Order: sequence, then C-alpha cells, then structure tokens
Amino acid sequence: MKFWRTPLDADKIKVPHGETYVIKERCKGCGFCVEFCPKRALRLSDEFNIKGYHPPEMIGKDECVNCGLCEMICPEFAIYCLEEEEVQVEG
Amino acid sequence: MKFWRTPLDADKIKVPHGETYVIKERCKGCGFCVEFCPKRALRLSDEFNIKGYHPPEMIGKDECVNCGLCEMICPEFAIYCLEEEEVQVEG
Amino acid sequence: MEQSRTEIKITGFGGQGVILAAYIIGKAAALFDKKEATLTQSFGPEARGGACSAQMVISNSKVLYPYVKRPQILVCLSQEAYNKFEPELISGGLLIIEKDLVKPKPAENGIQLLAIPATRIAEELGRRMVLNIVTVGFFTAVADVVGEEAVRGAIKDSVPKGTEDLNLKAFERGFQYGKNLREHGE
Amino acid sequence: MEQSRTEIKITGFGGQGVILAAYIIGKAAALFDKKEATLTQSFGPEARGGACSAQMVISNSKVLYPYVKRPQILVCLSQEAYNKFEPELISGGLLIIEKDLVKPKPAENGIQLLAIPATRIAEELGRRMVLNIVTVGFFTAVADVVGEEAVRGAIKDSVPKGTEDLNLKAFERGFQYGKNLREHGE
Amino acid sequence: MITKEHPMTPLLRMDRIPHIWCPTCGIGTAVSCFAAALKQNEIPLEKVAIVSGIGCTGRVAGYMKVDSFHTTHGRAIPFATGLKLARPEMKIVVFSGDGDLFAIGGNHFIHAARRNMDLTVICVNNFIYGMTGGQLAPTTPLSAKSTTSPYGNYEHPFNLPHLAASCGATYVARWTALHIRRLTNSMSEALNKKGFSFIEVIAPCSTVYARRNRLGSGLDLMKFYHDNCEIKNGANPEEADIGFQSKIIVGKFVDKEKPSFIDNMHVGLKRALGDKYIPYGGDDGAK
Amino acid sequence: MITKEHPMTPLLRMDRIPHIWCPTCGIGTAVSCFAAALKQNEIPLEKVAIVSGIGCTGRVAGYMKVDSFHTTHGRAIPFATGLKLARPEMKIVVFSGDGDLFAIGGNHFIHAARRNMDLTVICVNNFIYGMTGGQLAPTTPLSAKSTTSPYGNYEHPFNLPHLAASCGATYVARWTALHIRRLTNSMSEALNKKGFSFIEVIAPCSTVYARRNRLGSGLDLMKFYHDNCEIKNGANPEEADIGFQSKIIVGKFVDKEKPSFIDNMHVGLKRALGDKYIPYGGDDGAK
Amino acid sequence: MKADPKGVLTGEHYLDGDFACAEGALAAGCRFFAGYPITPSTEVAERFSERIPEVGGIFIQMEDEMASMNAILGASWGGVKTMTSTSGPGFSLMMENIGLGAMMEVPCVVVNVQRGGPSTGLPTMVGQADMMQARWGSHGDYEIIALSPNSPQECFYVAIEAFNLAEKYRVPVFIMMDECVGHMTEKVIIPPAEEIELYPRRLTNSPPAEYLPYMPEDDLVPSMIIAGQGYKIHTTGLTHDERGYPVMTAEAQEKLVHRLINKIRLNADHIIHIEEEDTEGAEVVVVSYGISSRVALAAIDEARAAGIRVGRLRLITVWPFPEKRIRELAPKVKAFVVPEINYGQMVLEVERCAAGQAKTILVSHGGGDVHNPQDILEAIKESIK
Amino acid sequence: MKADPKGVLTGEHYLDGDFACAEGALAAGCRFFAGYPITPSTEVAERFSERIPEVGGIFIQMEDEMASMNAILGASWGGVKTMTSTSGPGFSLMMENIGLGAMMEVPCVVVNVQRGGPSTGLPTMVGQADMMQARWGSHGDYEIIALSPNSPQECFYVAIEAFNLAEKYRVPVFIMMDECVGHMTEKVIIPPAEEIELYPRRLTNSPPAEYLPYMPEDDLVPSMIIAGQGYKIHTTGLTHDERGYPVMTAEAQEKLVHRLINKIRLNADHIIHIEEEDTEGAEVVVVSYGISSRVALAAIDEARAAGIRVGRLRLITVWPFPEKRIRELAPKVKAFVVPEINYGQMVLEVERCAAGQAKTILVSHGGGDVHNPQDILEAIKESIK
Ligand SMILES: Cc1ncc(C[n+]2csc(CCOP(=O)(O)OP(=O)(O)O)c2C)c(N)n1
Ligand SMILES: Cc1ncc(C[n+]2csc(CCOP(=O)(O)OP(=O)(O)O)c2C)c(N)n1
Ligand code: SF4
Ligand code: SF4
Ligand code: SF4
Ligand code: SF4
Ligand code: SF4
Ligand code: SF4
Ligand SMILES: [Mg+2]
Ligand SMILES: [Mg+2]
Repeated sequence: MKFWRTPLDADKIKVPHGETYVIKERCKGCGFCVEFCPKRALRLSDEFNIKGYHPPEMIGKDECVNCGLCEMICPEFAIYCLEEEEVQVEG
Repeated sequence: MKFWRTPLDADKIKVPHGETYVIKERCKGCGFCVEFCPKRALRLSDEFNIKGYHPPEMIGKDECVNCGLCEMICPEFAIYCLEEEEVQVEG
Repeated sequence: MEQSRTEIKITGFGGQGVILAAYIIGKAAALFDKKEATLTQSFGPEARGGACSAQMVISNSKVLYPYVKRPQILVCLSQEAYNKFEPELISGGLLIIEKDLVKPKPAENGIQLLAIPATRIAEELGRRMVLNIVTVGFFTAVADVVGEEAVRGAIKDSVPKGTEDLNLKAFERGFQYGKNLREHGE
Repeated sequence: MEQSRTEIKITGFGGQGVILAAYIIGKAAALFDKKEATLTQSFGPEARGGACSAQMVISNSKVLYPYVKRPQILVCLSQEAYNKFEPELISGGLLIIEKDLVKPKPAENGIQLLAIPATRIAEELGRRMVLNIVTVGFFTAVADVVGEEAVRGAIKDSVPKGTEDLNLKAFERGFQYGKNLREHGE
Repeated sequence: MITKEHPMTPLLRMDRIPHIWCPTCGIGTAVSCFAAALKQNEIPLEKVAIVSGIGCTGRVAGYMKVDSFHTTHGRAIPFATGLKLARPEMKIVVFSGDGDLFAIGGNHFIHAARRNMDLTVICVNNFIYGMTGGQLAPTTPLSAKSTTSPYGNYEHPFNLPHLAASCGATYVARWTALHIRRLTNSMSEALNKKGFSFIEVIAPCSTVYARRNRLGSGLDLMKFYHDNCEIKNGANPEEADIGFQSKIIVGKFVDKEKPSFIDNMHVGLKRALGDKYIPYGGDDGAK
Repeated sequence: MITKEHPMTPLLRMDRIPHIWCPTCGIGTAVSCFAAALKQNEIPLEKVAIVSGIGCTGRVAGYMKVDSFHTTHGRAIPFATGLKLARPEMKIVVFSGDGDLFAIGGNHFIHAARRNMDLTVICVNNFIYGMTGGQLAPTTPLSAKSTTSPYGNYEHPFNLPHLAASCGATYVARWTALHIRRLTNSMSEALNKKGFSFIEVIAPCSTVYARRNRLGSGLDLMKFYHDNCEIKNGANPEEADIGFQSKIIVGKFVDKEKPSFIDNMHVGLKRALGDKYIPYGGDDGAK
Repeated sequence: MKADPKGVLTGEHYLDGDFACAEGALAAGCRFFAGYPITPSTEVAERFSERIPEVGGIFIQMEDEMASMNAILGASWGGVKTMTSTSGPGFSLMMENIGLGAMMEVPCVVVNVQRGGPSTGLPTMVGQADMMQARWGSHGDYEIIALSPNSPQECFYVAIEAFNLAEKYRVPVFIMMDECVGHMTEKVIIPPAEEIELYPRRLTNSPPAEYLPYMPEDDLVPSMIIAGQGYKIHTTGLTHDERGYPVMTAEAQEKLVHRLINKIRLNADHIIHIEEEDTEGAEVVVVSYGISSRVALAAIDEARAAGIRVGRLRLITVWPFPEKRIRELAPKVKAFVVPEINYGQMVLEVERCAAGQAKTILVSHGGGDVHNPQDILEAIKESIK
Repeated sequence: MKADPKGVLTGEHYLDGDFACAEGALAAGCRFFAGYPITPSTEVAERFSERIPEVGGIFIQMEDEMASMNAILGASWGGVKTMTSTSGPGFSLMMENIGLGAMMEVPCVVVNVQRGGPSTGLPTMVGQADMMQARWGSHGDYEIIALSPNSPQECFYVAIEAFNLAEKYRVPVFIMMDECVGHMTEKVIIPPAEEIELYPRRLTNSPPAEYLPYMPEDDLVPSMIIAGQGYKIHTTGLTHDERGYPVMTAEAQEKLVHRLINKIRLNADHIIHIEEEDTEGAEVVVVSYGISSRVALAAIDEARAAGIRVGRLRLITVWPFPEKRIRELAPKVKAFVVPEINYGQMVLEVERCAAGQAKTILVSHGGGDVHNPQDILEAIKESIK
C-alpha cells in the first residue's frame, strides 16, 4: 500500500526531471512534501524561517522527477516544481 | 392482492361473531369500513347525519366476524365492534 | 366616509365553493359595476371539515373596515353555518338558505327569508359542484347589489377554462329561480 | 477606585502555552495572594498560526477596566509577538523575552530588558512544552507581582494530573534563572 | 346503535372529537392503528408521550390521551429527544407529517437516526403539505401537481426508508393506511425497540393531494393502495422509490440490533469514569 | 530558491497567504488539489464560484481567486443553490467542513442531493469542529475525544457517502488529503458532472483532533491514512463506515446518470407550457 | 428605468393582497423567488410559481426558511432581483441570514404576512406583532427598511417600492403585511409597464482590477457586481474591509458597521414614505399602519364629526421610523393615538420621539381580529381630555 | 429550598465567566444541557459536558441551535432544569422556539455570550448588540426576562437567579453576557450549597382529573406537571385555553397572550434587580450593564473626582426594563449617560422613559473592544453642560 513510493502513474518510457522551489516564509514545516516525495528528493533544512520552521530543501538535483506531488500536497502553497528536462528510463 | 377480502389472519378453526356499533354523528361517510370489510357486512345507510353524511349500517347480523377491521380503519373513531359469540367453521 | 355600504356574508361548509361564490360577486361589483368590493374570508385549520364563511363589503366609496360582523345579507348553505351565523344577521336583513340543507327556525325581526334548492338544481345540471354558482344566480336576482351582466362577466373571468358554459347555465337557473320567487313568491 | 494596578501582557505564538502561563500567574495572585487578578485573552480564528496574547491586571482592589493597552510588564515568547506588542510597553516598563526566539532592538525609554532561554531550559527538562512554566518561574523571580509560594500552589492546581513534578521543576529552573540574573546580572 | 363506549375512549381525547381532518383523510386511520398498538402492548398510558410538529398530522398530539406536545414546524424530534433523555422510562413517539419531518425537520431526523436516539418516529406521508393547502413536499412524486408545482413536480422525492436506513435507524418499515394490521404490528414492534425506529405510513390526503391530482377521494387512494402495493419484507430500502401512482413497495425493511444512544452513553461514561459516574436520576423534578 | 511564481498564483488570493490554517492541517492540501482540478479542466475562472460556510474549511472561499462567498454556518448549499439557479452557466462549488455541511447544514445537503441540484460539494472531514476548538462533530468516530465528549464519543457518526447516495447524489467519492491525484481526478469529474456531486476529503486537524486524541501531528495522520486506507472504487457506500483509527475505505462509490434539477425543470415546464414557457434568461442583471 | 412589460399584468384585477404583492414583485422585475409555504403568506409563493415560467424566471420551494433566505441572497449575487415570503415563525427562522444579507449588502425583498403570535399562535388570523422583530430580530447592529401596505392595491405598489429601495440601498427590505391585508380581495389596477419606474442595480463601472466591493459611494452605498463577470470578489459575513476581506479589529468593525447603519439613518429622509392628512392644526394625531390604518379611518371620521381636530399619519415606511416628523408634531399636538394589533410596539417609538411633549396612547388589540373602530374612537376622545 | 450539594463546587476558584455560568447552573440544579458550540459561549457547554457525568445529569450536543432550544423545552417538560448556551448567530436561530417556550410557558435558561455582529461579525470579540433582539427577536408578542452579569463571580450568581426566575415565572430567561465577561478569568467564590436558595418548580397539587395546565394562579403563572406522572396534558404553540387545547379566536388570544405579557409586566417590581449608587442627588446618572458597567466605573470615578455628582444605575435585569425607576429619576437629573457596545439599544428605552425630562446621551462603541473610559467621561462632562 505504499503507493506514493512507487507512483502508480509513473510512465514506463520516460521520466521527466524537475526542480522544486520553496517559498520559505510560507512553509510551516509540516513535512508532507518530505515524507511523501516518491523519490525521497527532499529533506527539512536546518534553516529557520521567520515563523521558526525548517523549510524543506532538495537532497540532490537529480532525484526529482517533477511528479508534482510536493506541490499538490503542500498545504501552504509553499513549494512547487518546474520541469527541467526529460530523462529516458527503462520500464 | 385483495388481501382484505380474505383476511390473512382468519383462523381456520373458529370464527368469532361480532356486532358493530356506529357513532353516527362522527361518521364522515368515507366508506373505508364498507369497502374493506372482509365480510362485506356493512353498507352506507340512507340516513343523513348532522354533517350530511350517510353513516354505515350492518347488512345482516350474521356476517360480521368481529375482525375489528372497520374499527381500526375508520379515521373518525366512529365505528367499533364487540364480540357477540363464537361460531365454529370449516377451515 | 363610506357611502351605501352593503355587508354580505356567504357561509357553508368546506367544499361547497363558498369562497368562489363570494369572489365572483365581489369581482362583478368591483370590476364590472365599478364599485368598491372588499372580500375577506375567515378560514382556518379548525374549519377543515366545518363551517366556512366569506365576508363581503360592497360600497360606492373606499371600504375602510373590512370585516362583516352584522351582515345585511346572509347566505347559508349548510345547517351548521346557519346555526353559527344566523344570529349575526341584522334585523330586517335578507337571509338566503339552501332549501334542502338548512332547516331554519321561524324568521323574526323582519328578516326576509328566501330559500333555493341549489344543490338539487346543480345536480340536475349534472355537476353538484356548481351549486355555488346557482346560488350566485339566485343572489343576483334577489339581493339587488350586483348587476346581472356584471356577474355573468365575472363568472366567465373566474371559472376554469372550459367550464364557462356549464357555470353560466348554473347562473341562469339560479337567477331564474330567484326572479320567479321574487315575482310570484313561493 | 483601583489601587496599585499592575498591567501585564504575556505573548507568543499558539502552542507555546501563553494562556496557561497567564492563568497560573493570575490564579496565584487571586487565590493564593488574595489579590484581584483579571485575565483576558485576545485570540481569534485569525490567530491560529499567529501571535496570541494574554492580558492580566493585578490589583489590590476590584479591577474595573479589564484590558491591558499599555502594559507595565510585557513577556514576549516569539519574534512576531515582540514585533507586534513591544510598542505597547510603557516607558520604564519591564520586558521579558525568550532569549533564543526574540531578537530585540536596543531598549529605550528606560525599559528594563530581561531574557530567558526558556525553550532551551524546557528542552533540557525533556519537554519543550513546559517552556511556559519555565517562563512563569522567571517571571515570578523578576517581576515582583506574585509570591513564589502562591505560584507553586497555582501550578499544582492547574496542570494536568501526573505532570505536577515536571512542571514544578520547570518553575524552579526558571525561578532560579531569574533570581541569578537579578542578583548577578547577565 | 350508540350503545357502548368506543373501545379507544381511554386512548383518545374524545372531548376533542370530531377532529379537524377532512372526510376520507387517512390520518385518523393511522392514529387508530397506533392506539391499537398501544393497547396490544398494554403499555401504561402515563408512560407514553406523543410529540408532533405542525401540519394536519401534527394535530395527532392533540387527540391522543397521553402527555402530548404540539411543538413547532419541524422540531418534534429534538423536543422529543430532550423529553426522552429527561424521562428515559417513558416511550416517546414522534407522530408527524412528511413535510414536517423531512422538509424543515430533515436535519433532526437524520441526526436522531444517526445517534440511534431512543425514539419511535411515525410519519404520515401523504405526498403533500396538507395543512397549508397542498404545496410541494419533499415526498411529492415526480410529475404530481401541487399548488407550488402547478405544472407538475420536477424534483426527485426522498425515499424515506432508504434515508432512514442510511443514517442508521435500527427499525424501518413502510405501510399504507390500508395495511392496518401490519401497520399496527410494526408500531408494536417499534414501541418495543430500543433505539431509533421509523415507520412511514402512506395515507390519503383527499382534499389537497387527491383533488389537485384528480385522483378521486381518499377512498380511491385506499383502493389504489390495495391494488398497487407490493409487500416485500426485508427488501433493500434502496428499491423502495415511489413514483406518481406507481407501485408502492411496503414492508419491514430493517430490524437490527445496535446499541442505542442512551445505552451507549451509560456504557461509555461508566467505562471512562467508573464509580464517579452518576447516571441521571430523572427524578429531580427540577427541585 | 524563490525565483518563479507559484503555479497556483492565478487561482489563489496570494495577498491573503499565509492562510490561517495551523501547521500540518490538511485543508490547504485539499485546496491545492482543487486548484489543480480547475487547472486540469481549463475552466475559465470567472465562471467558477466557491461558496463556503463557517469553519476552518469555511475559510476556503477566502483564498480562492474566484467569485467566493463566505456565508453563515451551515448555509452554503442553499446560498449556492440560489447562485447556481441565477447563473446556470457557472460551476458552483461548495467547499466546507463536516460540521458545517452535516451538523447544522445537514438538511440542506440531503435536499440538494435529493433534488440533484447542479452543485459540486466538497467536504473536508476532519472528524471535528476545528474552528471552535475541537467539539464533537457528527463524523467523530465512536470513542474519540473532543472537548464536548471529554470521556469519549458515544454517538454513532454519519457515513457521509452512504448518506449522499441514499439521497440520490449522482457522484459520490471519498479520498484523504494524501490521495492527491485521485482526489484531483475526482474533483475534475465532479466539476464536469451535471447534477449533485459530492466528495468527502478526509484530512488531518492537527491542533484539535489529533492533539486531543494523542494522534501526533497532521503528518502522523497522513501516515496513518497511508497505511490504513483501502481503495475500493464502486464499493457499496454502506460498507464505508469509519471507526476510530480503523481502516478507511476510499474510492469513487457512485457515478451515475440522472436528470439534474435544472434539466428536469426545463423539461417539465416546457412539456407543460409549450411555447408559453420562457426559460430564465439570467442576463437581466436585476435591471 | 422602466419596467419590463413581460412581468407587468397591466389591467384591472380582483386580487388579494398576497397575489397583488407577487404581481408587484413581477412588475418590479423580480425573477427569482425561493420560499417555504406558511399561512397566510403562501399565496405569494403560489402566485409566483404559477406566473414565473411565462415571465422568464425561477421559482423554487426550499426545504425551510433558512434555505429560502440564503437562496435569495445567493441568487441576488447572481444578478437577479429576488424575493421570499413568509410569516412570523418563518420570519424568526430567517433572522440569522437576514443579518448576512445586511452584512453582505445584498438587495432582496422579504415579505412577512403577519398572523397572530407568539409561536404558532393563530395561523390564519391577523396580527401586527412582528414590527419590532423586523427592526431587531437578528443579532448585532444593523438597519433595514420595512414597509407596510394597507390594501391589495398598495401591496402592488409597495412591492415595487421595496425592490427600488433594496437596489438603491443594497439592503434587505421587508414588506410587513398583515393577514387581513394579505387575504383581502379588492380591485387592483396594474398600470402599463412604461409607467413603472424602477431603480436598477448599482453595477460598478470599474474594471475588475480597480473594483473594491465594499468601497462606498457618496451615499454610503457601494456599487455591486454580478457573479461570473470576472470580478472574482470575496464577500463574507465577517467584519471586512473595502476589499471584502475579513479584518478582525474594532476599527474595521466601527468603519463597516457604522456605515451599514448610517447608510439608512443618514438617508432616512429619502427613504421614509408616510401619508399625512390634517396633521397641521390637529389636536390629536392617529399614527397607524397596515390594516389598522384603515380601521382607524372609520374612527377618525366619527371623531371629526364630533368636532375633534384629528390628524392622521400613516406609516408606509415603518422602518426607519419617521422620528423627525414625530418630533416636529409632538409640541403641536395634545396626543398621539396609536392603534396596533399587538401589545405595544411602534407606539414605543412614538412615545420616545414624543419625548413627553404629547401624550402617547396605545390602542392595543391582541390579534385574531382587527380593532373595533369604537375603541379607537374612545381613545381619541380620551386623549384630548 | 436549598441547592443540592452534588452540583455545588464550594470554594474559591479562578474561572472565566463562561465556566462560572456553568457552575452557577449546576449549583441551581440544572441537570440538562443541550447546545451547539459557538464562540464565545462554547466553554459553557464544554464545562457542562465535563462536569455533568459526575453530578447526575445529561449533556447532549445537538445538531444545531433549533434542536438545542427544542431539546431543552422537551427536557424541561420532563421535569428537569435545563439550559442552553449560544452566541448571536445561534441566538437568532433559536428565536422561533424561544417563542414556543414563551407560549408553552416552559422554564429554561438561554445563555447568549454576545460577540461583535451583525452576522458572523467578530466571532471572538466583544459586543452588546443583541439586547433588543433578546426582547423582540421572536415573532408575535411576548415578554421574557433577561439578566446581564459583569464579572465571572456575577455570572455564577446570575445563573442561579436566572433559574429561579425561570421556575417562578415559567418563562425562558436569558443570561445576556458579553464576550469580555465570558472570556474574563477572575476569582469566583462558590458558597456552600446550604447558602444557595432555589425556587422549586411550581408543581401542581391537583390530581389529574382536576388539573388544568393553563389555569393561572394569583400571580398569573399556572402550575406545572412532569411528563409521565399521569396528567396526560396537552400543550401547544397554538393559541389555547386553560386546558391547553387550541382555540382559534380573538378572545382566546387576548386572554392567553395578555396574561403571558402581564405575568411579567405586572410582576416587574419583583423581577427587576438593579444596582444603584448615589442616584439620589445626582445631576447625571450613568445607566449601564455588562462589561460596560465596569468600564464606566473608571469614568465615574474620574468624573466624581472632577466634582460632578454622578449616580450609577446598573441593570442586572435588563428585561423587563426598569421603566418605573427611570421615570422617577428623570425629573431629578439633568441627564442619563448610557454607554453600550452597540449603536444604541437600551438607550432607546432610557430615552423613552426619560420622556424629555432629562437628556439621554448614548456613548456608543461598535464592538471588538470595550469603551475607552475617557469617552464615557467626556459624555458625562458634556451631559451637564
Ligand atoms: C417555521 C414554519 N414554517 C412553515 C410553517 C407552515 N406549515 C405548517 S404545516 C406545514 C406543512 C405540513 O405538511 P406535512 O408535515 O406533510 O403535514 P400534513 O399537513 O401533510 O399532514 C407548513 C409548511 C410553519 N408552521 N412554521
Ligand atoms: C449558527 C452558528 N452556530 C455555530 C457557529 C459556530 N461555529 C463556527 S464553525 C463551527 C464548526 C466548524 O466545524 P466544521 O464545519 O467541521 O469545520 P472545520 O473547522 O472542522 O473545518 C461552529 C460550530 C456559528 N458560526 N454559527
Ligand atoms: S516533484 Fe515529485 S519528485 Fe520532485 S521533489 Fe516534488 S514530490 Fe519529489
Ligand atoms: S509541504 Fe509545504 S509546508 Fe509542509 S514542509 Fe513541505 S514546503 Fe513546508
Ligand atoms: S368487524 Fe370486521 S367483519 Fe365485522 S363489520 Fe367490521 S370489518 Fe366487517
Ligand atoms: S370508516 Fe368511519 S367515517 Fe368512514 S364510513 Fe365507516 S364509520 Fe363512517
Ligand atoms: S388537507 Fe389532506 S391531510 Fe389535511 S386533513 Fe384534509 S385530507 Fe387530511
Ligand atoms: S484547528 Fe484543525 S482544522 Fe482548523 S486550521 Fe487548525 S488543524 Fe486545521
Ligand atoms: Mg404531508
Ligand atoms: Mg470539521
């Protein structure tokens, strides 16, 4: 049932590559994005924002597949991802 | 589906005998009792009551089996039946 | 101040079309005779099965007080209504009753009593329901408050489409009955 | 007329236990020190995530005006609260801040500034949640408005059963920190 | 022939009869069956209360010789809820119309059913607002006429048993005013059931529903029920939709066990508080 | 990293963000999915309106950059009904909380569903009254604590999809705030459906529900959903009861065709009145 | 602007007050009615349901009065003129959302045909005991407008006036009828459409980017929009600023609520519609409204015949109360006589404004009937003693 | 009769007004609470829900305010003392069934903790703008009793007084708190049970056969029964006779409704509870209630210090309004100053009763905060000019 870890709609042919952007002051550090990113591409940073929360940051540039989950799951409209380029993978 | 004509709960062994009483001024002549008496023991009389309706009367003394239907179906609490004696019948 | 105020009460039991009868008379007076005619009705949940009444004030000037407490003309289409409303009639007033449904006590105080077998006439016309229009016809003939043509006009305007002829026929029967009664007595 | 009215405001963000801190101080003053202590809180749906504050008036006679517009003592447990409420403090007032969470501007108008790392101390005690009680201890030591024993009594009476010891410990840590600071300066 | 007393005399306020209902109205028959059910069960009448809302059916409270409360439109159920909780030893019966219980009162119905509140609710469904002269009800079948749907109703009606069941009612039955014995039995069963029981009684409104839809008198509607009802005990209430003059499925649809509100309350509080729990005595008399 | 604009900027009143919701509250996620559904459908935003009641979820109307109406507690649906009938070309979405829609607003919900009124209703069910500080909701699971059930809830909760379906809703789905893609898809489908569509979104209330029941943070609840949800599209909603921290059945339960209120109205009146029927123009502008 | 002939049933009719009120609404351009039946107002709804499909509008019977009230608010935001009708019990249930209408400034008309109360009371009989409720029935401070007709003909005109006031001041307007007028049938003359002047909705001229939904114009009333036109407004029952956004401060409250109150109080002279006769030089003035104002006429006639100088002030607008006029008259007259079918409501306002300068005499009737004119006459005679 | 010690939390407590009100109710023997949460009254319900299982009573959270109000009416007929609590929006929704309570003469207590209005307004902030609604909010004519405490301690006592009045006069009694008092925490001393005097339910002594549910006693109040005792009563919101049976006539209406009104009006002297200080010899009297009466004290102190003879009249009973007392004072003073957190409500009554013999000056505050005492002081100074 860990369906977010293996995204059901992951296409077998190509995996897009994405980059996430965090609007730090908005983040309330809920950790949803970090917990449910199917690629575990995010972690909470050490930094504090003005409200005292740790906004997330990307772990590595290549992990993100621009699946948009973090953008949609974020209850604060604080993170979004944009497509960078597409990467071919085996199904 | 004419289930009132052949009362489902008619007992096979004995049929009680009843007599109906009509509180005439209350009757509004709806005809429920007349229409649904399983023994067709009632008819609307020619008489007018004070409101201008024809209250029911018994057709013959022996028809009524004291089933109580007229008493329960009468929306005016205008008719009731009392047991007279019991009569044996074949099932 | 009101001029020539005539107070009328039409009574019966629910289902006799008492209100429609009064409505037609009022409409005749207001729209066709160009008088003022104020109709009010007392009805209520308690009256579902019981007596109901319509009150009508016809006047040449604006009607102020709208209700009728002591009618000059009283129409009773049921015994219950008669019992309840007859005492309200002013002395010297006109009392119209349904002949077969109301058994009046002897008229006193100079009250003029006129009776019409409206139900029987309506049944003869094949529709018990039009007994109210028969009564309207009778009323028109005997009461002298609305014009004959006015009432015909009001009937045509007020009854359901398709029933105009029947209703006008009912009116005529009542009207004739009243005229005869007036001219020849009972 | 009110005598010796002391006006206090305790502020922070939702979840820091600001209201409970104020409640304990008020209870100590009212029930144990036998003064009058009126606590009001400004909270609201808009304040869910944001700044929240408790207002406390302590007096020897009946408190009339219940709110605190210009506190003599202000406690700020968050930066946002500090930014919002600091301007209300009267000149010569006492300002208590959470050392790690609030970066104050230089104190003016004879304001006395005292800081306590309440969160850190609470974390040392193993429960971040008790930072408010640490603050209460500090407040008791430095503000001179409620008696030490009174506050201990109020804490025992007010915290959830089973947590009395932890909370009293938190109180002592804050109190000592305050006493030291008072006696020795920073 | 008026020799003896009507056997329902102890159950009815005979000083108020004749009642206000029209000739061939079916409400009186439903009352009659209810009186019979009370008798059948030999329930002490002082331990029964009727609560009604406003409407022709709402007048039932005025005719039963028990403690009887004629409340406001739609509010019989919460009033009855308060009464029941204050007097848990009594049988509290809500008797009211389809408009009262399901239009303005719909929220209270679904919540009482959800809570499994210890009440019996009897709804006389005449497909119309009788008292106010025949407006659209939330039960009016599609295409039927009313004074506020003069060109035919275009709103889907409720299926009342389905609604009741989906909210958790533990007893759900539907009969017509013609099914006097079955109705009486259902009423008996409901009276003896803990929790929320619901009985829909389809009954003729002669004056406004039948007349406006040219269906004849109440007697004609009774005959219609006779010819067009199908008894399906245990049927899924989902199937029990009613169309205009179409087949009517009747029967006992639900009869299940589930802890009632009052039981659950006592159990829950006892579990949490142990001996500290003092159940409501009910005998304080506001003293 | 704050380089570009958040892609939802055109859909949200960014001048009001940060919103009032607590950290780890799930309402924002539901809004996010809804915004995604609007985008997905390319619905012109001026043709969308949001109507909310009162509650934490009720604040949704304040954050969406469309015509948005923050009404009174429980009354979003009738307000939306009026708006929809006046502006039939618009998509009217009711977005509100479980208390708002099903406690005080329950009657309007069941009637709108019954009428198959052309509305989409999205309910964020957090099992509690968030805004007022955590009181019992009609969705609170048995035994859960709230400030007005301090010893554990003993009232049976509603099964919302079952209730909606029994009243005739033509589209019924339940997801959690974790099922963002499925939820977004359901929202899309609902937006494109005529008649009454209903989506329940189970979402964490960290501050009052989770805290009082010692369930951790909203993140813990999201993890709980992750481990304890069973997707059962097409399941009978009857089976979808929810217990305290027990398995949650999610899925699309109902998706059927039935004439909507507006369709039925036009067809019915046209049939009855023929050419005399003048359908509402909607373009009068109160002139 | 002129009425749309589609809704205007020009001609002479014999109608009761309820029907005439519905015709007035149709003539005024009302194209949306949501209601819940209740005696004695049901005929307003019934007339509407019958007439509207041939006029191009919507009728919907809602599940209750809360729903009805909200439906007309929602529909009004949809750009249509809206109305509901009810009687006492339903009026009580509408109160919360009448407050929402006042707060959101939604033009709409609510008809209350008053019957005997309190509670279910006398459902089919006359009363005038919801007059203070009309002013004070919802929580919090606000002002509304209420009108009271005294004949079916006036029901027609007052309905039009109600819509015009609702649009002009963006406020719920009440038509406070009574059962007697509502169920009274008289001649009603409906003029041609071109003789009916309507106040159009105050739609903004600003483009969406510049529009502030709660920025008042000079008369303190803001201009409006229609949903779906791209303004993407937000509106709320919470205290809000000019943008319509919630602001939880005493300052925002003072600014908003004081304006809501002042838009009626400061415009009262434009709003108030009263009928006066022989008030100048009168020793006693009868202040009345609704059916009581007709019944009083009979008494006034008689009193005049008896040589008493009786003036007559009829409230067609009952709220805002014509405070100024009563204050002007008070020093000049001996007494005000106020017949009402209640135990004293509008008389409290008369008494307050009379400020001890004239006696104020209530002629009370509990309801279920109108006054006996004789009782009013007695009071007039008594008042000058 | 004395309070049942089970419900009395004797001792010193530090409580907010809402909690204190709940404790007062428990001390008064209230054993049934039905309510629906709403800020700022929710704490009353929460306290009750927590306390009642150990006291032997029932708490139920209903689905809405209509349900809450009806549940307490039904429960009261079941012989238990009942209460609900709410705030403005919920109070509006209760109005219809408050009328039912008045008509059926059901003892019960309704707490309204006032917040800023109208509509949703300022949910967490103070207001006093439901004062007229308390008197006039339901349709039809009736009278109720309303009390207004100004501290948590008084919330406790006023709750007891409310129950006593409800039982004595068989009428819904309102506790009109305001958010400031409701959410204000102060010392509250709860006395021992034996020091709390309660008015027991007026249960009939007649056997069922002789009992007439609506036959009044000398003070115009009928005695009551408990459901389930065999009286088999009927009661209705319709106009009714002594038997409780509906009677649809003007005569029955006059008899019933006039009595309902007179049982309060004619007993007003027994009901009214006001606090006066230095009113004799005052040149100006400040009339106030609730939190405003405390804030005013600061201003009064200052005014006195400035040499002004200021009297103080505090309304603990706000309805029935102490009309007689104001009329007595009016000729003796120059002015009444009335600070209210609204745009003028109780001040209208003061003005009416002053009858032009003293100036009446409103000091208005729109809500969301209490008055600045300075504003009251200014008004006092102004008033004697
Ligand atoms: C608050 C309120 N709204 C409306 C009414 C008017 N009213 C009285 S009874 C009724 C409908 C009754 O219909 P139903 O419950 O089906 O009862 P029936 O008369 O058909 O038995 C209505 C709308 C009212 N009394 N109170
Ligand atoms: C008439 C009325 N009663 C009560 C309230 C108080 N109130 C505001 S929001 C709310 C409950 C909100 O619960 P829910 O709808 O579940 O929303 P959530 O906050 O959980 O998202 C209540 C009871 C109110 N505003 N109006
Ligand atoms: S877009 Fe998808 S993969 Fe990339 S960070 Fe967000 S959740 Fe992870
Ligand atoms: S989901 Fe949003 S709020 Fe939560 S941690 Fe990630 S960026 Fe922050
Ligand atoms: S008791 Fe039965 S058999 Fe006898 S008359 Fe009545 S219905 Fe017929
Ligand atoms: S059922 Fe009753 S009312 Fe109908 S005809 Fe028979 S006796 Fe008369
Ligand atoms: S109107 Fe209909 S429901 Fe009412 S009494 Fe008459 S027949 Fe029965
Ligand atoms: S109280 Fe609960 S529902 Fe409301 S914002 Fe906070 S977490 Fe969300
Ligand atoms: Mg019905
Ligand atoms: Mg919720």
